[in-house]
Amino acid sequence: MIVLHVISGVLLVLGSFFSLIGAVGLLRLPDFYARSHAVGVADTMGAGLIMVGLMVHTLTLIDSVGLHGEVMVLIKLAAVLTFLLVTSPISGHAVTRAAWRSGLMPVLADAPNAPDATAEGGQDA
Amino acid sequence: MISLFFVVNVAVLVTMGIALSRAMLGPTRFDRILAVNMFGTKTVLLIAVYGFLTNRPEFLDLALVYALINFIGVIAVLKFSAYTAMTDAETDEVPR
Amino acid sequence: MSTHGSIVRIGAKMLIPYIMLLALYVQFHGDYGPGGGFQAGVIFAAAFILYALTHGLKATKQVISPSIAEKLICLGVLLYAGVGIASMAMGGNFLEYGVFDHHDPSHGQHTGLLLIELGVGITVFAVMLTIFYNFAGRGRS
Amino acid sequence: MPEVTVELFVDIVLFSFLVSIALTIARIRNLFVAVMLSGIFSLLSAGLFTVMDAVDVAFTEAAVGAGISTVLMLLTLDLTTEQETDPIQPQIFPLIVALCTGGAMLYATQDMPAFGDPSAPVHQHPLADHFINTALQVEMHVPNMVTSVLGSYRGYDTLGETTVVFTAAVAVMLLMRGRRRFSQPSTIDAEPEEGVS
Repeated sequence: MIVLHVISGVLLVLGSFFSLIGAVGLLRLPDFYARSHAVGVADTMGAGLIMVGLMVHTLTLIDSVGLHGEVMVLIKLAAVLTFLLVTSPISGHAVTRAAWRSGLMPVLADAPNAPDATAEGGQDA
Repeated sequence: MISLFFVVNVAVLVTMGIALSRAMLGPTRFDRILAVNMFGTKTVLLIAVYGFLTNRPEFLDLALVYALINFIGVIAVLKFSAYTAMTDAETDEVPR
Repeated sequence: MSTHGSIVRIGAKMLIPYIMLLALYVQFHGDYGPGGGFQAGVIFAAAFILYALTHGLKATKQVISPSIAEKLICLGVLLYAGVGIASMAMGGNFLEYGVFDHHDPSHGQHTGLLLIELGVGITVFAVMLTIFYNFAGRGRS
Repeated sequence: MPEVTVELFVDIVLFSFLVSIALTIARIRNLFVAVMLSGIFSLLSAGLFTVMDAVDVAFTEAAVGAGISTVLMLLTLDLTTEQETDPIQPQIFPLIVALCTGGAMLYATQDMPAFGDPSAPVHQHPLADHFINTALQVEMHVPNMVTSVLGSYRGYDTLGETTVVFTAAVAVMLLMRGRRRFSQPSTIDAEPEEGVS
């Protein structure tokens, strides 16, 4: 019983830790493509871990109260987890592809232009 | 146990704040789309964890709908951003 | 031919049935939890819009043509009003669902609620779709 | 962790996000970005509805606000320009009107009962507990009171609302279809023109 509590606690803390990393990556990284890489990876990981942590937490609720509502909660959590795991990478891919098609050049090590070369493609106000 | 959910809630809110700042700062339009996408996933988490914080599990339906609507929103935005931005001719052949 | 690559197209193709399933779930458990006709109709229309975004408007119009969508709008409202007339025909006054099941009025309420939620769902779905068709159908004039 | 401070904290943070988004939308010139931010705006307000336990409203707000209206605004954006044209001269009059209405509303909120306090007149009215007690146990056995009130007690109004949605669709059809002869291939199917910004 206590083991489940500990596991869900660890998973939840790890999940929020990864989301924070994704957010910091989004803010600090110099160029769009680096940011989209960081967010794509850390964001999905953080959301997945938090969802699994919540599922383990509902497991702890089950044996104390008796099996009735918990199965529904577990199914819904599993559904949210699968949807997140499917949509998040796809939208990450779609954003980066759209950026590439619109001519946004990544900042390459030997690139002559300025360090934060947000090239002409996606420039806006 | 409840305080742990609150900690996770605070972490998610901080991530949303940072994503929001990127949405406003973002030099290019695609940074903003990235921030919008991250913001959407974080709202899903916020609703789910908040539902557990106040032990009302019916919030999970809402989190489910959020995840889908966020995906549709991002695809729609990309559809029209790629269309209006200066794109070179369509290169890859699409399986008809 | 849309500007989306095949990955997004396949991803959307995987997701659309589940969005529709979710819409039906929201529709029919409106009595027990959050949800109901209006939300279900909007989610159902969102599934069609996702299909239109990734597979093009022509393909979606082959699935549900605008004329069918217009007929569905009327069908929803007719279903709703029809339930009212039916309850009058069975002896109650307009939209009184208790008469649907004489020996257990609360069961009658359930069936009545289910039917009118369905009517609202159909109308809202068809309205959202028609508005989307009309907006998207306008080329860059 | 007392319940109230948690809810209060989440409320305050979400409201501050809402205000910052609104300011950005007002300030931004690129309409495309404004549409995206309005998507987040409705997503956030739906989050606020959930925090205040109004789950049905949050459902609708999320599905309509973040989903459908963003797509429709993007479609209209496709037909119009993407960059906001500068106003000819600074708009003083709309500012005054906005400030007056804002002030009036703020003034009106003074005598509203605090959010959720039981002594508010709306909770004291006998109709309220009639609904809560009889609606649930005696007459309807429908756990979701919102649906039972919406569908059965005020079923006639909901029929009216459905016809309102019906007329909205007819209005859009009349407006949009009026110029059938101008329709070209729709923006969704048309290929992106070359080099057109």
